[in-house]
Amino acid sequence: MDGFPILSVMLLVPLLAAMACFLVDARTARMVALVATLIDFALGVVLWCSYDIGGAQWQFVEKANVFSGFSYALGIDGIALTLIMLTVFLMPICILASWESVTKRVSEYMAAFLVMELLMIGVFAAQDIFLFYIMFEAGLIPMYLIIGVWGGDNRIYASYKFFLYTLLGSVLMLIAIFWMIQQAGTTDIPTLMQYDFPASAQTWLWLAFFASFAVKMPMWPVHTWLPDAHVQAPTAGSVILAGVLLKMGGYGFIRFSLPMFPEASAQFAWLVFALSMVAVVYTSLVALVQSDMKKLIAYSSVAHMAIVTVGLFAFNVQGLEGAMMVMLGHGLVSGALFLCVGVIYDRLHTREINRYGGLSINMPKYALFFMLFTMASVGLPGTSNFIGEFLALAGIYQISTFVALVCTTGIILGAAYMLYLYRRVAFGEQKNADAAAMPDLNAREWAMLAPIAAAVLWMGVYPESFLAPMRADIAALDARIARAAPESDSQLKIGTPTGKIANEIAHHEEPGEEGAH
Amino acid sequence: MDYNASFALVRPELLIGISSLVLLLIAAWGEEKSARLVSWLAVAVLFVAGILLVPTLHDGAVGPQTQAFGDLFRADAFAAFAKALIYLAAIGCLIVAPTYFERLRAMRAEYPILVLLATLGMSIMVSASDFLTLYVGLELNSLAAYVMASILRTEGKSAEAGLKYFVLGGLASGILLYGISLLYGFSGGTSFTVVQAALAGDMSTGELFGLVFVLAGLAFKISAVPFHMWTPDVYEGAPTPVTTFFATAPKVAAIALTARVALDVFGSQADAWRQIVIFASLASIIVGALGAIGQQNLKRLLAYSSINNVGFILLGLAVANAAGASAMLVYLAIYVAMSLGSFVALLMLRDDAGNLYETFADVAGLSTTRPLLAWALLMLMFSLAGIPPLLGFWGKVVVFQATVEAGMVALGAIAIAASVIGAFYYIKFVKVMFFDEPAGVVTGKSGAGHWAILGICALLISPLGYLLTPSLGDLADKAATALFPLM
Amino acid sequence: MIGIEHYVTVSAALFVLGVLGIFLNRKNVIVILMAIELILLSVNINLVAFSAFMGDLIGQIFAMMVLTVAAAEAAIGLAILVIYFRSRGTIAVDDAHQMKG
Amino acid sequence: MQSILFIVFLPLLAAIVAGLTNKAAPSVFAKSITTGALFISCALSWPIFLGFVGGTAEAGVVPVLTWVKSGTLTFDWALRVDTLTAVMLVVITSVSALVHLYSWGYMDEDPDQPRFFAYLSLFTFAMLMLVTADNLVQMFFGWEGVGLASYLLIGFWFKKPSACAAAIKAFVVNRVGDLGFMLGIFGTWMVFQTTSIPEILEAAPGMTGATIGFLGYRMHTMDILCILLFIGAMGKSAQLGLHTWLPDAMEGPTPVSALIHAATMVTAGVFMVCRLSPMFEAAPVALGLVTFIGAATCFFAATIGTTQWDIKRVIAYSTCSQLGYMFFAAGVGAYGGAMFHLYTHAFFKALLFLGAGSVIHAMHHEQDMRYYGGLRKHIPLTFWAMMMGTLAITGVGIYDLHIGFAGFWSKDAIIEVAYARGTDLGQFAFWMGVFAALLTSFYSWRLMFLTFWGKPRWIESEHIQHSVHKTPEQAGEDTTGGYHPHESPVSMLIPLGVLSVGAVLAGQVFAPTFLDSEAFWNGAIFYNEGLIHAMHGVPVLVKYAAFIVMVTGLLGAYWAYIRNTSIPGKFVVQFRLVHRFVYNKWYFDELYNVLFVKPAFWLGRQFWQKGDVGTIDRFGPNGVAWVVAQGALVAKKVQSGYLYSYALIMLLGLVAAITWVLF
Amino acid sequence: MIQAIAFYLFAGLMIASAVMVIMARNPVHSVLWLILAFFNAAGLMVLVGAEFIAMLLVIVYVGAVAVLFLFVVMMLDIDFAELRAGFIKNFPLGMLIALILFVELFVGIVAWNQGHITLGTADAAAAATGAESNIAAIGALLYGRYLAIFELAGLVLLVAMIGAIVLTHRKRPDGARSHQNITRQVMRRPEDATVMKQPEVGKGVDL
Repeated sequence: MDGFPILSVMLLVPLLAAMACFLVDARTARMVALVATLIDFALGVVLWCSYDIGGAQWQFVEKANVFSGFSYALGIDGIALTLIMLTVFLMPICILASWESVTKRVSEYMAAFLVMELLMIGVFAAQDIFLFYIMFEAGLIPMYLIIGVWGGDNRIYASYKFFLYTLLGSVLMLIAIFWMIQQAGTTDIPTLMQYDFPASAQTWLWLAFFASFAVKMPMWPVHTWLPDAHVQAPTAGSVILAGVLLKMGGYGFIRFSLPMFPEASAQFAWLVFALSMVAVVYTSLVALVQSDMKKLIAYSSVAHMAIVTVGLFAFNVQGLEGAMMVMLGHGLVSGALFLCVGVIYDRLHTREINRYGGLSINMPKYALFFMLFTMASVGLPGTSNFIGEFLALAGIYQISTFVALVCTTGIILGAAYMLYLYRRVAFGEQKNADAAAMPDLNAREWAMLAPIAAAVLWMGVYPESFLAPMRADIAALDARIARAAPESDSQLKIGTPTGKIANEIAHHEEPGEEGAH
Repeated sequence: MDYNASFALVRPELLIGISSLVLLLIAAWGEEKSARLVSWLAVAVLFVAGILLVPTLHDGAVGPQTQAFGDLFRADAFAAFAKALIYLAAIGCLIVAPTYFERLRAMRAEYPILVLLATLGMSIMVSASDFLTLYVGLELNSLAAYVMASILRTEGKSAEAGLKYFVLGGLASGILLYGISLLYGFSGGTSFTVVQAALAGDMSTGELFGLVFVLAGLAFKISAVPFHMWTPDVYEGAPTPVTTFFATAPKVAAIALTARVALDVFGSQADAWRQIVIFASLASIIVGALGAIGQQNLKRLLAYSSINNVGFILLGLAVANAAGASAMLVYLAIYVAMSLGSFVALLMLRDDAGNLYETFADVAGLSTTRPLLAWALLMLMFSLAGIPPLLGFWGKVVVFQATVEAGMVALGAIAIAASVIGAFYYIKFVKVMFFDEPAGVVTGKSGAGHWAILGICALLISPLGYLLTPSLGDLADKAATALFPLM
Repeated sequence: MIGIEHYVTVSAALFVLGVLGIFLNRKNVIVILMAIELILLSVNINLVAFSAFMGDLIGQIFAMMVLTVAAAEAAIGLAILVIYFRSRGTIAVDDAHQMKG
Repeated sequence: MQSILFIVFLPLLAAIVAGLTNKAAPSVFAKSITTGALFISCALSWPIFLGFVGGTAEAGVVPVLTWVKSGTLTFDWALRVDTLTAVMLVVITSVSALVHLYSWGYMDEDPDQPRFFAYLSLFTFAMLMLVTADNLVQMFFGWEGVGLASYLLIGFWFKKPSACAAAIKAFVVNRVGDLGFMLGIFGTWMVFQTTSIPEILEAAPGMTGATIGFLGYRMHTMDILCILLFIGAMGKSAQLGLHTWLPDAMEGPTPVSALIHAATMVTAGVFMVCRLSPMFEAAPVALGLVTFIGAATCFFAATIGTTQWDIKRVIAYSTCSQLGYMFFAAGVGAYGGAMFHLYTHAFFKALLFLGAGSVIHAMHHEQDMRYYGGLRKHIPLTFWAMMMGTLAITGVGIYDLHIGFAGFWSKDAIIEVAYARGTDLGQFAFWMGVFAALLTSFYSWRLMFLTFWGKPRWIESEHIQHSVHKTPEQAGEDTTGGYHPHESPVSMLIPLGVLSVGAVLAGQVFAPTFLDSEAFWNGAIFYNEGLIHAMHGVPVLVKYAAFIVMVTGLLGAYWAYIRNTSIPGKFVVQFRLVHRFVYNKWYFDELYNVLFVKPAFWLGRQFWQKGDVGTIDRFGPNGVAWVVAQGALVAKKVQSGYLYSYALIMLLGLVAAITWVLF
Repeated sequence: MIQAIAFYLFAGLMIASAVMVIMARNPVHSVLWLILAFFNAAGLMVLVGAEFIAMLLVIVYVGAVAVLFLFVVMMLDIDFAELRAGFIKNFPLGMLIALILFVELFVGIVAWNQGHITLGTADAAAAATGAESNIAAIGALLYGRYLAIFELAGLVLLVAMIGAIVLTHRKRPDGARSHQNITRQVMRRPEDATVMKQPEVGKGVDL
């Protein structure tokens, strides 16, 4: 692979395909999009296979000074690799999901998605902070169109909210970026990651970045764009939104906030914790009372992403790796859940939970997949989300037992709202004749859901495949931020062992000794 | 005084001036029939004039050898950069004009000549190094502009636009002149060099007032808040090709002139005017954004948009250093491409009979009826909003970068947050074109000239435009250096 | 003795009057044009006075240019006024608000 | 040792095959493949167990696959086999195999049999993963896996709203326990830097003096860790507070109740405490809590059991109560006793459930004992099986002769050891245990008498009415309504028979091994030599206490339900408040409903409507939008179109600028 | 002394005229007041020795501009009485701001240094030499150093010309006056132009 600009090619393929889509009719556009995303996926697999675990931190580096003030610099580490894999994996599925449900302006739709893919890969692969920002922001345009043109009834409000909310979040980051470039004298992300900004400046730099990433994540209380956007977006849009776009926020934290401003990160860890704790409880409860499937899953995303943030700011390896795993797992699972919603939405054209019921009877295969993804979302061991949540919570437990306790309640509430959803959709009597007449999954839908199911289980049973590439990078990050790590509230103090067992039967023991400990 | 050397320095202006006289003769001879011919000849003249600028621009000409006619005129790289933009914008406006006026049976051969003379005025403005030159150039431009605004004399709106432009323009030039008179009196001359030297030390209140009056007069020209009030009305009322012209070339000229006056003449007293410029900048950003939100008329919307953009450009001015000036110029160049493209696109909103449409209701669902046009407009709108990867973003980047590098972080943060308000109406434009049901009125075809200009503008502001950023930045840097010869 | 101060004061007063004429007048555009002429006159007085008291001639050259431009401006202003009157049938300032908002 | 791989993974394989083919193949395919797999597992398990009984087997670990390596937090897939595992292996595989077989008959008419069998096998796999876990996280995997299977099986008849509700309740309440378990794992790992159970147990005694912060309080490290872990056990084993899901879980098919909610899954908590016994021994406070909760549950569940009419619910509360025995046995240090009771309980409780299932099967899915009566003659084989079970659970046996049914051996040992522990809590547990034994005897016999003795009261049952198409009026004197209960098919009777043998003999055969043999346990659990000695040395009256109360209970039941059937009614009238309190299960469900469920929904709605919509959106995006819109209106107004106002504003700007620079 | 009197006379009259320009009810009066203001301004200029500019002012303004104003005022034929209404509406605010402006200008420029203005040092190259007359000095400067500006001023006037013509010049509709078809006039016959009708009594003519 030496010298072959694989990352550029991965960017180029969707770009060319997007252009091609404009020139061809709807049927061909679908095929073009599918083929292009599959090619990108294949390239992604090649990328993954040729990624040298334990090798250089930044691999597949490309750099060209074709712009003023910044450069076209690409390169990935293990963290970016896994997220790129998530992207290229989900993209063909998104195209498939839109195969029949999108009938108007197909060419433009496919082009928008392909551009989206380009930008998402670009975000993760960018090694220049401007390039990153450009890719990061540019995603607003296709997503705005996807929601606005192909969205639901209230799409205008949702698309505006999405656009302006996230834009407002990220412009402040831009100002911070300027300052950093001026201070450090470079736009090179790896260099910036090693640069020690003065602690006083870190505070506001961190806040500026936080504004952007918190909205993107989204963290409570700047999460309200997400339910609207999700509900109104077409299925594939929701998948990409939940699957990849939200991860950009987490990626931002792990790539920028933590390594570049470790002190500020520690300083504001309480803020992140507080917001995350609120988010876990609050949004889970809100999810519980939703009657719109997509909204429910959207709120659940907020709760899950809160686990990511606590993991990230746990300042230890478990937290970081857990956060990454939650991001990957959530990307798959929430995407899959949106696909599940899409499957029945395509048939009945409603997201109203009460219109369904008893789908296990007429759609057993669907019910099986739905159950799998529900359980994965709940964080059942053996599925992808468990690994992440477990590690992230284990990480945060080391810092704060209280935060860990509150965030772990998420597993209870998560079970409650997800199972409640599942019960109302798949269980119970068949209330509506039209819902009862819906056919089970067809081959296309199988092809969408089965790969995700496989990936979810793979990630749950053998997460080593995903942990291994990022291990060194996480370790490096951990080493960098260790100096600022907040103090644990556990503070284990080893005393002298008593040498006794609890139920020792001593001859001279007084009754009632039990209570004296 | 070496006239030969001076003439060599003002070759573009000479060319334009003489050509305009010649073309006037042709127009007088050929009457209306010659209108198209005169238009194309004017385009050719401007093109050649633009080519004449290349050496200056390329060499980054600066210093005494750029001074012509004593010290009345300075043909340095900064002026050349602005002139290049002005000529290009004027060319664009000339190309789209005939179709527009012919439909109204109002095409006159004098129009291109007025454009030429206005361009000449702007040329002189940006090259001025004496307040006298400045004033005459400015008036040459303004007088031509007043006429152009009201050239559709039978239409009430056009006449009203001309009237408002004229009266407020007159007031503004009065203010400017009063300021110049004060500066003259208190510094002992009208030459920039003299005034600059006089201002270098302590400043008397007379000079201070002169400075404020001059800046206020110029603020009118660049339509910075609170001297912007004429802009929406004039933009709406003036014939669209004229509006296109107003939104591009004079804006460049006025901004370049303002930059020269503020940075060169008043450069040593930056602290005195910086606060005012900052206020004008933020106010322009906010008022431009707020004003645009309620608009139904697209020309009016773009007028507010130009006010908004001027706010960002003024940020670069507020920085008051070479980087800021360079950022202004880069922004200006990108702004010209965006603005030209947008107005040309508006000119393409026509039905089969050739009637033009210019409200939101008319462009509803444009993406289904005229997809290519709609996509071009989409790019332009997102670019104006400063969303990457379109080039409009880069303009904002350089400006904000300059702001932050100068330590004005809070200003940058406020301005950039305010820019989000502006995004609202740009995406509304996109929303109307893409999300709404087609209104179906825009059905007509457009000429190759329109497509060519729109295409070039769209290409420039597309991500491919980033490939130009090194050379654009380089040129802008050279130009900016001309304002700061000491650095 | 009459010094430059006096001239400047008179000029300032004239300037203010001109400005006042522009926005105090709501009904008649012609008077607005005349108010602009007043402003230019005040500038001219300033220029000439400065020129004379400083002993150089630039101010007077400048004043000439101002005069020239003022004449040109008056011509164009009145031309615009005429076509405005033709299309509207009035020169009332209040009526010139077809475009607003 | 490698056979453990087959034991564990065969059920999984069978579950996957059966589940994926589902209705594509005849249901007999799924049934055969799962049942076959389970019998093979069972057959492979017994040799292992007997090997440990005979002392020939060695504990060992079979590694399977890397799982997670994250810094110092690493855990792999590995199967650990030692005595404790072996005990659980035979319990699980045997009961599971029998339940599979039983389900052939019981579920014969159900259209979704492949799914059912797949779930059963999946459950078995998860349970096996739990008991073979070498580290806490794998245990948690099994823990959650059985939870999933339990959820699926409770909700098997998903059309019934009550079944769905029960399924969710089971899962969510278990999750509450899991919260504690997870935090316990985190804490354990943080303290010991490993999740490997053997390593933890080895290091545990060294931590007895250590303290740690938790939620801002400073506590003994081992206490807090064990309490957290025990919360997990409470959830899974339906201990007081987290027990509410278990009775509702009876919505599942009866074989499921037998397998999951009697014999295996619910005992996971006990298993866990025993597995981690060295850790708990280092945590006196936690053990005190275990004892207390166990004893309280034991008593509390038994009281409720005496008042319920649903045959399965009676047995369910009985299970709950018996689990209480196991816990307080563990709490006072008699882990062997706890495990022994678990072992015997598996047999007789599965037997009771399967017997109840047989009754229900015979009575056309009627579960209310008030509509039973006189079934002795109609389904004699079932009657005898139930009788064996009842004799076992009530602990019939004679101490001096060293003879008795299974329950006699294990339960009496627990009661004795609680007394022998000699602490206040031990005393409390002892009295609770004795009293619960009385109630156990009473409700067990009540069940027997109501079901098998007396006159048929079948016609009152709606199920029967449906079957015979008669109303009670039409039936007149004939209280059977002309309904003829039929004995269950052979596939159901065989498990009953096998389990009956177990119920009768398990105690007799294995008591010495489980209770007294340190060699047998071989370090798999904490063996408290002194305690066993003390147990054998308790006063005679203590030894007979259980027997006496057993007889008392029997007599009481006989008196109230055979001799003078009006007594229960009178009792209810007399002690209306007490009865209502007990009959309504101490109002736990209502309490939780008021405390948690309703507030959760209320809060959710509040957060959504008042929080997200009413506050965040209103003052956030929409508020900003409103402000901007107002600003736009102002801007529009200012742009009045009038020349003079424009000029005025320009002048204002000028004056403002001048003023600014002047001052 | 006489100089002071003259100054105050001219200045006072000029200010008063200016006030009347903007206050006069009739625009014709305004124009006349404007002319008076210009005359007085010219007087002021003469006082400081700028006689050429003063003459120019009179010639250009009074001779051309003011007359142009008068011409337009007359031509437009407007009912001026009606146009005066509403004058007073903005008066207080306008006056206040104007007053502030004046006070600031006065204070800032004139009164800042105890009423003494320090002028800049004159540009030596443009300094008036005592030997020449004012006109000669201006001429030398205008055709020498400021030649380019002078030429430009020509262009400004050209623009004004073009502008005025473009805006106001109207082509007469065909046949209004210039297109006289003599042949047609000559060929016209009475038969084509007149119709004989003989209406019955009591009935109208059907045209």
